[in-house]
Amino acid sequence: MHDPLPSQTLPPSNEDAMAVVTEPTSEQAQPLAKPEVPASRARVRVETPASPETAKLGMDNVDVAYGAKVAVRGVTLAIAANAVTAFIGPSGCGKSTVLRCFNRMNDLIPGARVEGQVLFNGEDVGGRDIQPVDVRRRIGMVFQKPNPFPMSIYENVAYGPRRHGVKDRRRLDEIVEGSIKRAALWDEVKDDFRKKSGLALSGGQQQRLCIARTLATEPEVILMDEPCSALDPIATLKIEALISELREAVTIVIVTHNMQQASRVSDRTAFFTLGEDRAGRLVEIGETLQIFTNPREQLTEDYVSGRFG
Amino acid sequence: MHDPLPSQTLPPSNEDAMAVVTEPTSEQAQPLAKPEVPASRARVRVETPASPETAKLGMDNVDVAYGAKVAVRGVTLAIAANAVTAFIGPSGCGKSTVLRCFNRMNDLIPGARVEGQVLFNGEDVGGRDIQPVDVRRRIGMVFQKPNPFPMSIYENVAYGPRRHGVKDRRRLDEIVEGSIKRAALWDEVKDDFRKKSGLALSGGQQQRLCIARTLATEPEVILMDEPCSALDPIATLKIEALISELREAVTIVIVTHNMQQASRVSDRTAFFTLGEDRAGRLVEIGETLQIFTNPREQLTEDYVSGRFG
Amino acid sequence: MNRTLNADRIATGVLWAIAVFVVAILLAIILNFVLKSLGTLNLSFLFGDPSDSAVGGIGPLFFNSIYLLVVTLLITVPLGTLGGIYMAEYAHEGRVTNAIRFSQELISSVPSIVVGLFGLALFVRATGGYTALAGALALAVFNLPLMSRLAEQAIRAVPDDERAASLALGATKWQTITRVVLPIAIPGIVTGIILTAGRIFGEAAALIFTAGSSTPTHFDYGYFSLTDPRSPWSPFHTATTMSVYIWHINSESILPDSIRIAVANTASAVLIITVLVFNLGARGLGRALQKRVTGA
Amino acid sequence: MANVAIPLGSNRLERTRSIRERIDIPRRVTLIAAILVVLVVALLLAFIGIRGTRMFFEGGVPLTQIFSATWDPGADPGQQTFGLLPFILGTIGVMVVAAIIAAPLSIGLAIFMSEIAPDWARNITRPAMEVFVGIPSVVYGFLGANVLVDVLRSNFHQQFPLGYSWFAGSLVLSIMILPTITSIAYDALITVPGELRTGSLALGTTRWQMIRHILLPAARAGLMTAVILGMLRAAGEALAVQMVIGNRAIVPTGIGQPIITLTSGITLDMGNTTDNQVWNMALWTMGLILLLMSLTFVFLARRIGRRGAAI
Amino acid sequence: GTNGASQPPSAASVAPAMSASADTGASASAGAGGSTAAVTCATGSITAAGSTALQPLVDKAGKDFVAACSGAQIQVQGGGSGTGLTQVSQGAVQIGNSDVTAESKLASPDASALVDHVVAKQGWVAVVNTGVTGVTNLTTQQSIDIWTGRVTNWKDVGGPDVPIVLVLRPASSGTRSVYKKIVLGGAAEATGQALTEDSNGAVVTAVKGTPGAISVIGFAYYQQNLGQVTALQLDGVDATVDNMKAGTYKLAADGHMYTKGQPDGLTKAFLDYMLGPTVQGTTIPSLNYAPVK
Ligand SMILES: Nc1ncnc2c1ncn2[C@@H]1O[C@H](COP(=O)(O)OP(=O)(O)OP(=O)(O)O)[C@@H](O)[C@H]1O
Ligand SMILES: Nc1ncnc2c1ncn2[C@@H]1O[C@H](COP(=O)(O)OP(=O)(O)OP(=O)(O)O)[C@@H](O)[C@H]1O
Ligand SMILES: [Mg+2]
Ligand SMILES: [Mg+2]
Repeated sequence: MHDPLPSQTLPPSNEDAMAVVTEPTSEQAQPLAKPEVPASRARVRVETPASPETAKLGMDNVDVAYGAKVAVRGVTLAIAANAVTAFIGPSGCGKSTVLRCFNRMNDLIPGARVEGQVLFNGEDVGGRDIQPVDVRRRIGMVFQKPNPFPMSIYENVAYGPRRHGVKDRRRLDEIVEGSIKRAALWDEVKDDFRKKSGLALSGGQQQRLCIARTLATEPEVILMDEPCSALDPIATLKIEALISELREAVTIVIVTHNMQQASRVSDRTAFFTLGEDRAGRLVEIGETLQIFTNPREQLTEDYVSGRFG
Repeated sequence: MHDPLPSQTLPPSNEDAMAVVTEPTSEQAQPLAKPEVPASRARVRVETPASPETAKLGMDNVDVAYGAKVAVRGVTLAIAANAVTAFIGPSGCGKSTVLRCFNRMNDLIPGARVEGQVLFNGEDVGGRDIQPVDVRRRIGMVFQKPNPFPMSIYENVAYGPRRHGVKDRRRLDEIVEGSIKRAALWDEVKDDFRKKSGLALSGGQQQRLCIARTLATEPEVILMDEPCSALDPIATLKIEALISELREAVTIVIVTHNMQQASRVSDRTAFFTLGEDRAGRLVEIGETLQIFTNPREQLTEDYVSGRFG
Repeated sequence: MNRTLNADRIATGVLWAIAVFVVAILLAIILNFVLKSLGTLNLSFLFGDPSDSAVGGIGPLFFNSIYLLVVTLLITVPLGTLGGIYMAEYAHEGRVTNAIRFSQELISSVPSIVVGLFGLALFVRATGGYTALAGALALAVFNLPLMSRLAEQAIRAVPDDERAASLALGATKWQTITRVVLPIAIPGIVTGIILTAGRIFGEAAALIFTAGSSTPTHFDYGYFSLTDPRSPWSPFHTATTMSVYIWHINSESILPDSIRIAVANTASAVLIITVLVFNLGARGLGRALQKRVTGA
Repeated sequence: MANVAIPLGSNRLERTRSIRERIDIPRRVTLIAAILVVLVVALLLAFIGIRGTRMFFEGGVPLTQIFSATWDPGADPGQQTFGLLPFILGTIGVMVVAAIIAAPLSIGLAIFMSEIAPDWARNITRPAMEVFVGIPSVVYGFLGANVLVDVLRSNFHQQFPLGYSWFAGSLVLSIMILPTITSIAYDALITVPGELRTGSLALGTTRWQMIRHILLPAARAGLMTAVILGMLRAAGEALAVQMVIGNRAIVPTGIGQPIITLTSGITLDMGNTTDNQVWNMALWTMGLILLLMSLTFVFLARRIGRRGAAI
Repeated sequence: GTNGASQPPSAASVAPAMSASADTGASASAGAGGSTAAVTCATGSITAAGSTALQPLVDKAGKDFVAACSGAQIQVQGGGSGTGLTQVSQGAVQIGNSDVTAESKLASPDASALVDHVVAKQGWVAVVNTGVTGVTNLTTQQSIDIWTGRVTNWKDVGGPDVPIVLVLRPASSGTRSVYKKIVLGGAAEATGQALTEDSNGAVVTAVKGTPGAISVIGFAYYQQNLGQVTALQLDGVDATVDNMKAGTYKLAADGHMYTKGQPDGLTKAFLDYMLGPTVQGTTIPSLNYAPVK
């Protein structure tokens, strides 16, 4: 079996950088303003977490199996806080599977087994006493296919807060309006978001509604599984801009098939592939620029240069 | 509504090329040998069909709607014979829809309506009295998800010929063996292809089995809808090599999300996108090299340079 | 936070409780009969002839139940499957389809006694008396819609890319249905058939007026004839089934009370066990066929 | 074997030739098989329609009389009254109470099977439902008459002085329709797209919150259909109920008292009357009313079902 | 007894013919179910349907007959007197069994087309729940009071202080109409307080289980449920076959087997057998019916 550790990228050059960028938001404020200039974005330095324990999210030698089938093997990685990390790799290499580990969505798949440590703020989310419900509230998720609830836009966004006990009407209104605004959906729905059904929106709007819905529960992390792959170019650009905005406040992990998208929106990139044993594995993770310009592994090179996938 | 004709690329430089390459097979023999060298492949000159009527496949101002939703609008294009044409474009822009028009697979989708002329060897395949069965026998299709029948490999391949009345055992054996060989699957299954179930193969093998199955009916055209998107790197390369081989004998249209793949395997490329009316449209079609190096349209430029999608 | 978690725990608990409760009821019913019939349930009861003075057996009635089941299925399986094919492969939403669906739902809600009288007026006259055939026809009235529903579901369950693959090879729709879709659907259909057998087995009201409600004497299985009502193999022989027999002896038989109850309980146990066996058998068979079809 | 490209325009596409190809025979054959059910129903409707109206035409009973509360068909010709109200109300009463008992259990069970049960539990509950369906109503009837009635009478003598009662009938029925409602409700639940479930859970809601606020609303139509079709099955059940409700032809007022239903009305007298007696015609009228009830319910179910699909 | 009056002329004329055949029947004989019986055989297949009260008798006789005559097939169905009469007059079955005369159920043209064969006398007995102690006899008047709901507690007829629960047969049933005619003199039962049960079996179950319950069942069924329920005298007369034969026990009626027109072939042979010595002499008493000769 392939040993995961070498794929963990911890360049010494970055160690000191950690000190420098203690308040990432301030330094990264203005580049976010114009995300449509990919070059500048990808070049921003983010702290490279020293280890899974100290990172916002981390994995230590994680295997995931669905029944007999091992989907991913020996994944060890660290996700930087307040940064966008992209997962890339050919279909079936386990990107979604890894993503689902962080908020324990794999619990919902019968026969799915996760081994090894999955860490959130250094805590093992798989821990006996940990409430998945709590993990999921603090680690939100956006799916490939927009999945608004069959209710009004307002109810969609208010759903999370309500379930978490927010009753006060005014408070709810604030949350809903705020979230819709943060999701850059306000202008398009402000007139009728109380009546209009979430299903009546276009695909791109639905996806932003789903993001708004997630934001309403004020998560620290948002996991996105190919959030744009069902959207048209314009909608895609809107979401990408949105992602860069949110980056200030939340940690984002995004799975994408589109390498240009990865290079545009992400600070760091993790590349997965299918091993000979037909199980997914992490090849390497590092600064997006480095992954796309001088990756450590030949496989990465081949993939980002589109030799396969 | 957007007028499709400007997007139809007919560079005068190519008119005469038609004469040059009457017997493409001979000229393209050796480059096919090593398809992993994309550059050489894409540069091969193929006849640019003068018009949909004279092309192997053609469309004249075709609209497709699913119920109320118009999926693609005003598509006019011509597909060159004995060449590989790639369809690229963001998800949902109608690539598969257009593809399904050629072999009338859209007939199977309730509420799907095709307007305008879809031409095969200059004949309108949509004609009242045309038998879809015959169209489909002569225009094969390979799907995104490998879908072998739950029968032995042999039966999978023999299925088509049997349905078309081939009874003689020896003849069938010939066809099956020949097709499996052409699909570059022979060495892997020759020992047990009579007993082994098609489902017992790996994803890549299954996909090649599906290609073999299609070849067994000796189609003039093979339509492939993202044939590699569910496969691992190695399997992908195998299929790509296979495609280039087949190119000698059959006309191939391949839908792909992977632009590098398009540039590697195709002679010509068609770029689709979603119009403002949320219906798919053809932006332009031309020599792959030209599409990727100096496209006519800004949109194409943006897309191939990965600005969106 | 904790409130919602507790609510979740409680709800989950309640739902589990419901499930356990319902299954417990079933077990209680089954056990009730099995225990009550421990003394009498044996082979001689299963295959012996009924007696009007002792416990005797239910051989002919068991035979009749099976016989009626087979005849009914002979009628409904082909028709039902064809109907299912139409509904799954050809039907578009429209008046005809609606009418068919409507009829299917309506029939399954028509009181069986009414169907019995319907049969008495039509089938009994047509088949010349209280006959197995008349009974089977009455049962078919119920079973046919059920059958085509099952076939339809099994056929719909076949993934579309199997169809697409076949059609894309230039196979005709009918070829696709017969060569690809049906083989894959068959495990589902077979399972369904056997599961409906339970209902056929249990039906009484519709049979009292069609297949007859008399306690038959000894059956001479050696005598084979398809026309002579005296042959147990003939569709024209009077075929009182187990469930009708249970009804009969409980209401009008002059067996001594103790014997009557013993027979009724044991016959009921036999019925329920048969249904159970059918069920488990159906699942096993379904799985086996599935294996053979997918070959993997 | 390698087929070199065909020159353009050569070997043209096949055209439809014979009529055989144009009239799609398999389609027609299967259609006929499917239509058969409609024919049977039509026949049934005609049969019962004719028999069920003879009471008014041949029997000369005024239509309004069926809404009278007195059922006295045995009296000497002239004084007979054929009030069907006790039967109609009895049927409705028994079936509604049965639904009230069965619906929560069934829907709970359906939720359990679709959302909560681990595989092993599902592998028990689903066959269990089918066995339930397979148990003959006669068997339920005798259990009811020999066990349930006694239990009610001896343990709840105040409420059920005789045991034979409306409630006993409903209880027996509720067990009989439990599998029906459960399986339809289960189908309704599993057709709710999984994205909605994950969508809710990913927001950190508990499973029960998801079920209550997403699943049930989304499946509402299907669940209502399930209950209605369950009631339908209840309305049509004959033997089992007849054995435990006491068959007292009065307008029901309390679930503790014996009442009568359309089906038991039919089973009691059908065998002992001859089809030229107005009495017998009245029984067929009961059958017709039952059928009309079924019709309306099926209509209702389909209505709701369609509206549900629209959501 | 009561039958002479209600005999249709057609039936009267048949009677001698039957007795004659019954005598000649002695010629062919065969062993049947242990008891050796004289049987005139005929081949074919007939169905007798109808009265559930007669069914046990006809069923038994039918089986013995078939056992003796290999070529014969006799199906005996229940379904109720009404069904029997309807079926026979429609020609759907060869014999229609009935507890009551055809005239009481069929329109005159249909009825007169049928030929009545009175094959046995059947008796009914009032039974009560075993908890009703101290009551052994009911006079006709007491019966009327109870059935019409004028008396609603056993203590009023010398029993324990237990409310009376009437368990009726369906109004259309032979049992109930016979009882109504013979005992109640046509008075209407208090259906509003009663339970109604479909069959002898169900009635026994109900009476057995319900304190204070009273109902009426056929002799045969009572004999099979001795101890389950308590039988009552009627006007001081025990409910026995002998008393019924003697005519002192009045709650009895003829068992009719109707044919459409004069019987022939197997039908005739079987009816002859029914009226022959074996059935009248052995089978009928053994099943607690009374012979008609
Ligand atoms: N619910 C599941 N049950 C069983 N196997 C699964 C399930 N989900 C994923 N798998 C398997 O696990 C492996 C990884 O799947 P996963 O979806 O994580 O890959 P991916 O990289 O997200 O693919 P894609 O890019 O197509 O989304 C695949 O082989 C897949 O077949
Ligand atoms: N069977 C169908 N019924 C209804 N709408 C459909 C159907 N198939 C496709 N569409 C719609 O038609 C449009 C084009 O779909 P199509 O699958 O052709 O795009 P595509 O380019 O193939 O997308 P992808 O790259 O994801 O395969 C989309 O908006 C899609 O929603
Ligand atoms: Mg994924
Ligand atoms: Mg597609």
